[in-house]
Amino acid sequence: MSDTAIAPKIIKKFLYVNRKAPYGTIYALEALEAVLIGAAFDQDVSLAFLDDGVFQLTKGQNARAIGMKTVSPAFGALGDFGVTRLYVEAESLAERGLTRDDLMIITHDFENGTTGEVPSIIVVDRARMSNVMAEHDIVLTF
Amino acid sequence: MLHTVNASPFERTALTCCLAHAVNGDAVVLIEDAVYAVVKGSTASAEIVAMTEGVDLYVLGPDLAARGINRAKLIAGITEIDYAGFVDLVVAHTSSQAWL
Amino acid sequence: MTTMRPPDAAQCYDLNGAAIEHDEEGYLVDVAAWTPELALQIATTECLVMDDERWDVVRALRSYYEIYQVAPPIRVLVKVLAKTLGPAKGNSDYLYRLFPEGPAKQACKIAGLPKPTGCV
Amino acid sequence: MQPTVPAARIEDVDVKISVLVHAAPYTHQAADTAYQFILAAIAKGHAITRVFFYHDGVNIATRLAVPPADDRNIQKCWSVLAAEHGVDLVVCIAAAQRRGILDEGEARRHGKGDGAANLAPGFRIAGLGQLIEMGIQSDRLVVFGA
Amino acid sequence: MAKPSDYIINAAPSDPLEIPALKPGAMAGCKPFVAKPEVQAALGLPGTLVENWQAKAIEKMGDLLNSSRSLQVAMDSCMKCGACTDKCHFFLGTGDPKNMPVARQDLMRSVYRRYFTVTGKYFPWLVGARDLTEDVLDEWYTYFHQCSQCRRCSVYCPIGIDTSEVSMAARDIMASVGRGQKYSNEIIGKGLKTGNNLGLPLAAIRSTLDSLEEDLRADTGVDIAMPLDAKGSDIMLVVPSADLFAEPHIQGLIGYAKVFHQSGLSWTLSSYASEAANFALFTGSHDHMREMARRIREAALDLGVKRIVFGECGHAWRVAYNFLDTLAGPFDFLDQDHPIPQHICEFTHALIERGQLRFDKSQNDAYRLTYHDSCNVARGSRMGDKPGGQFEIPRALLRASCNHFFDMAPETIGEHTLCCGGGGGLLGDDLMELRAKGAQPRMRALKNVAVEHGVTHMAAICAICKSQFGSVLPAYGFKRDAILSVHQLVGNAIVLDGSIQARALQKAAR
Amino acid sequence: MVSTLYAALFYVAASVLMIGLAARLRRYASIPVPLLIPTTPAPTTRLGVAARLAREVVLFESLFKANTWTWVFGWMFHAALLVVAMRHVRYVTQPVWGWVVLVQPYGIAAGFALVAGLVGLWARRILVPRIRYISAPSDHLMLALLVGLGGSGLLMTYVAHTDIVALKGFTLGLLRLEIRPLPADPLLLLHLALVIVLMLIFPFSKLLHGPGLFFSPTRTQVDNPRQRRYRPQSAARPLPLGRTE
Repeated sequence: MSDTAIAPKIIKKFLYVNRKAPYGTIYALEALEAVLIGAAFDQDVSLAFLDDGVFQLTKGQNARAIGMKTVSPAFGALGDFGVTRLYVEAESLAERGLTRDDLMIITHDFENGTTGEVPSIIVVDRARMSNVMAEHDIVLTF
Repeated sequence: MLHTVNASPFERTALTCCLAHAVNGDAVVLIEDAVYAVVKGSTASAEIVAMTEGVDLYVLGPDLAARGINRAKLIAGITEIDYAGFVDLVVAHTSSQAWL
Repeated sequence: MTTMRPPDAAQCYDLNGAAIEHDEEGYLVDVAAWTPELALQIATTECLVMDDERWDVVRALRSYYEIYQVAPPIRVLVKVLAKTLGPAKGNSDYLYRLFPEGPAKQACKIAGLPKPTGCV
Repeated sequence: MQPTVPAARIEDVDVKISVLVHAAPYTHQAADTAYQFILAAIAKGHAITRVFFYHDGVNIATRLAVPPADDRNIQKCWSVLAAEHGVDLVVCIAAAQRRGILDEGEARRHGKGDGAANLAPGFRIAGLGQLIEMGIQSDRLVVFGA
Repeated sequence: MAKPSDYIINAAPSDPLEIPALKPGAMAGCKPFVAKPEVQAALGLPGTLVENWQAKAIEKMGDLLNSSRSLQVAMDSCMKCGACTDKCHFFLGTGDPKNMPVARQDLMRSVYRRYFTVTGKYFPWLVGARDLTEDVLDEWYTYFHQCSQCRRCSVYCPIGIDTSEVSMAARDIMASVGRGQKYSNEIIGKGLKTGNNLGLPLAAIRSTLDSLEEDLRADTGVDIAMPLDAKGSDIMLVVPSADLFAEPHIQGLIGYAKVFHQSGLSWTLSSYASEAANFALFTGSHDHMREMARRIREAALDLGVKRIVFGECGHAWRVAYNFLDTLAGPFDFLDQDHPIPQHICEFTHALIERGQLRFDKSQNDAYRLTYHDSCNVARGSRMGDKPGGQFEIPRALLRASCNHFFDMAPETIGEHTLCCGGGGGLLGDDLMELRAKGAQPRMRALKNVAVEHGVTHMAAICAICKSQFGSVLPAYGFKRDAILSVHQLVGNAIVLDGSIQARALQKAAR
Repeated sequence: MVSTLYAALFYVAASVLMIGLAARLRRYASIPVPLLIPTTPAPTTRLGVAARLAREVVLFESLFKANTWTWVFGWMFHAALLVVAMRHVRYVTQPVWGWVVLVQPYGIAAGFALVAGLVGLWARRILVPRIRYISAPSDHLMLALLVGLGGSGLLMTYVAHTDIVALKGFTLGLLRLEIRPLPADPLLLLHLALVIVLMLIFPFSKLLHGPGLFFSPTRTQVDNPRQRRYRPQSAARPLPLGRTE
């Protein structure tokens, strides 16, 4: 992409906040597109999932019957792009009757891909989520 | 951090979620349909009254005027701002987050 | 455009609840209905912000209209502005910068004057 | 209206601000709020690094909209903003393609025929990289959406 | 309202006459505002679509077929040879096949066949005959208002069918059943009421003229009068009201005044007949056309002038040259030793021929010029004694007053000239898309001479051309003020006796 | 039987052609031209207009300006048609006039040129999208009719000869209001039937473009309004002179 040629010196912390469920609206899909591009810029990229956004990560999604593309498998590839932190809010899961086990297993290679895989999903409580948000330079909401 | 909320609290949970995540020193600006939240005596206003100490709450005056919300109806402790004030708030906080 | 609204359906600006009729292109039907608040509203539809410089032009247009019951030729407007505001503001490029779609038409619309029609 | 300006905690006087717009014009107020916000920011002497249009926000960039005469013409307002203040208006290429917003190059590339291009003046179509870039280059990023 | 630049996408140098691919329906949505009841009423026309409008329209069509030979011949004689198909600038600019002249005529011809021919009555499918339905009326309204009546197609038709005659008839029919066009009808109404299209009252005209006199005195050091309603003058000048209002038109008026001043003849404008343009030519109403012409006759009688001279206005000149005598003659009270009426270009040209005007061409050295032949002058009138004088004389004026003159490609000038895209009553902002696209061939031709000869400006002698180009030039990468009046250039270069310029030249010579 | 039928048809067709055409021309002549509308630059004298019309009729001047290919095919067809028509004069003159004899060899070549011109025009009508767009079924049928005429004529010349002596007897008979036997060759009958159709539709179809040219004001008017007053019938209505306000 030609417009990626920018001054690479600055590295900012980008947080992509996902608060919407997949399929019903396009936000989840187009947010993911933006995440992948952001990662390609060598920026420090994290994702946050709260409220209905946690539904984006549930297991067993299959959108074939509604004629759409299933979004969730793409999260599995995030590790390859260096996106290794997917913060999920515990309260949001609980409110929706979900547990950590309902979520997909998403991992990334441990340093240089030598010794096995590390889970990417980090379940945090609400207070910690507030801190995560405050820690980032850019908060992009979709 | 500056939070913006733009949806009516009676339609969406954005305001509730936002307030749940706002911490001491944060500011929240209510814009567009979110300004309905600041009318005295509504169920939504209770939430606002109960919100974290140390969070400043602002409401966009032009959006109030457009919706015919009289200043007298505003719950106490809310600051009314115009677009210029909104800009100042954005500048005053190192980051902002929109609760859509 | 023409089919959407029958020609007899009035189109109006809403000024604090009062309906002020305008034509298909947004020009006031009744010149007397103009107020500065209305000018602000018309300027909004034109995507223009009414700063002092634009107000100067609108005022000049209205005072010419009050005398002659017609919009002034650009050349005359320019001359009036040059006399009152100085030569920097008395040229048509300046007017086109303020009113990109043509000072005669766009400024007249905001000033509440009828649209100059003909080969202009 | 006598708006109260918030307590001054403002360190910077001219800050670089960028704006992300997500929502469709007319359907949602976001495009209007963003526009008013930017006008106010410019009036205060801040620089607008870029405005990025994403999701349904790309629909703001069509030149084919013909709103009634007594309504604001949102597309035109943005075009004027670009012309008068040199604001960089970028429409996301992926989102635009989905929603049928094309510039001349895109129209030709996809064989949509002459005259199919509908990107309004002042806008340009570019990749999502421009969103990231504006995040990096600006001091503040504000999101307006639905 | 949209700007022309909203519509222009391709402005690269290219063949002005390049034939586009057919884009059926491309311009189907582009139609002008419909005249409101009060506008219609002022012209004695029904305000809204009348009951049994079909029958009324067909009846009106029958009347026109019985009173206009050109229409009857046009309806019968087209053999669909296709010669005209690539000649309309609106087709070249839009690709909409209904903008091919023959297809435009066919909108009416199909109805004519249905109601007025045996074949169409019994075998409509065979000859493409159609009932006059509301949809057909809508199509008429759309596409007969996408014809600028420039007559370019009539040059190439082997039978000499003139689409402008058909579109005038169609507009006349539509207006008569209550579907009038706002722009033209509003202007005609204003012209009939106030004497000019802009509705300028006497005081406003006088004040503008005063202001111009003041400027002229400052610029030249000479007192140049701008007389209005001066009885007993030698000449009555009739100008398009745009010459009293718009840029660059008003610059042309200044030029006329300088020429008259130097000629030594007395002249005047009339506040009663303060309009040369006759928009009734566009709507096809001979009654309205006659009424506007009558004002000119009355004014000339009233002011007791000996001659009538017309300012720079294309269709005004067509009406004046061809129709004035038929509509409002005889002009036996005027001086018969001069052409009746006379064009300002002819007047200036005659003075040049007699050596009565002195020019300092260097005054126009900032311009590298080309000339746009306006369609109604080129194909609907004449200047001078010989056919083609309408091409020679304006160019002679430009060559006399400018050092740098270059013509555009020969297939785009003279009798082949391309319409500016705003003629025929289409100059309203509601048709901006059409205007911007219709200007494309001319703009391409201009771009080519700009590249080849460094042309910077284009001169014209038509008020519509000047306004239209002022609007659309920026969309093609030119400056808004790249369009000039011919008499603006004449006026710039003319050296008036006793003027500051004359004294400076004298000093330089010594 | 066939002879009687064809003779009857010829009389009917000839009447329709003559009466129809005369009515049409009379109508054209009677419709006023309210204003002067020559397409300029135009001749300033009647003689000049005659020359302009002559150039249009003989050379198709305007069409030449418009489109080379249409002009080539159109002119070829019309010129050939003229020669072919001249050749056919031998069927109605006895003894055959001298110039008609001279024209005979050219007539045959013209027959080919005629069909070639028609095929060219038809090809354009089918292949050029602009012209395809403006074509109605009748436009194709008209070409089919003419190609049929030319083709059947050529076939009679080269493939299936007919008894031209008998044919001439028939045509001369028609002129004298006598019915003489017509050779019953299918090709000849077809050829004649097409001629009859052509005569019948001429006054009601676009074939009127021929006479139309002579009534087309843009080509027939003189550009002299400042030298001669133009007062058409329709302008006879008195002018509402005198100020109304």
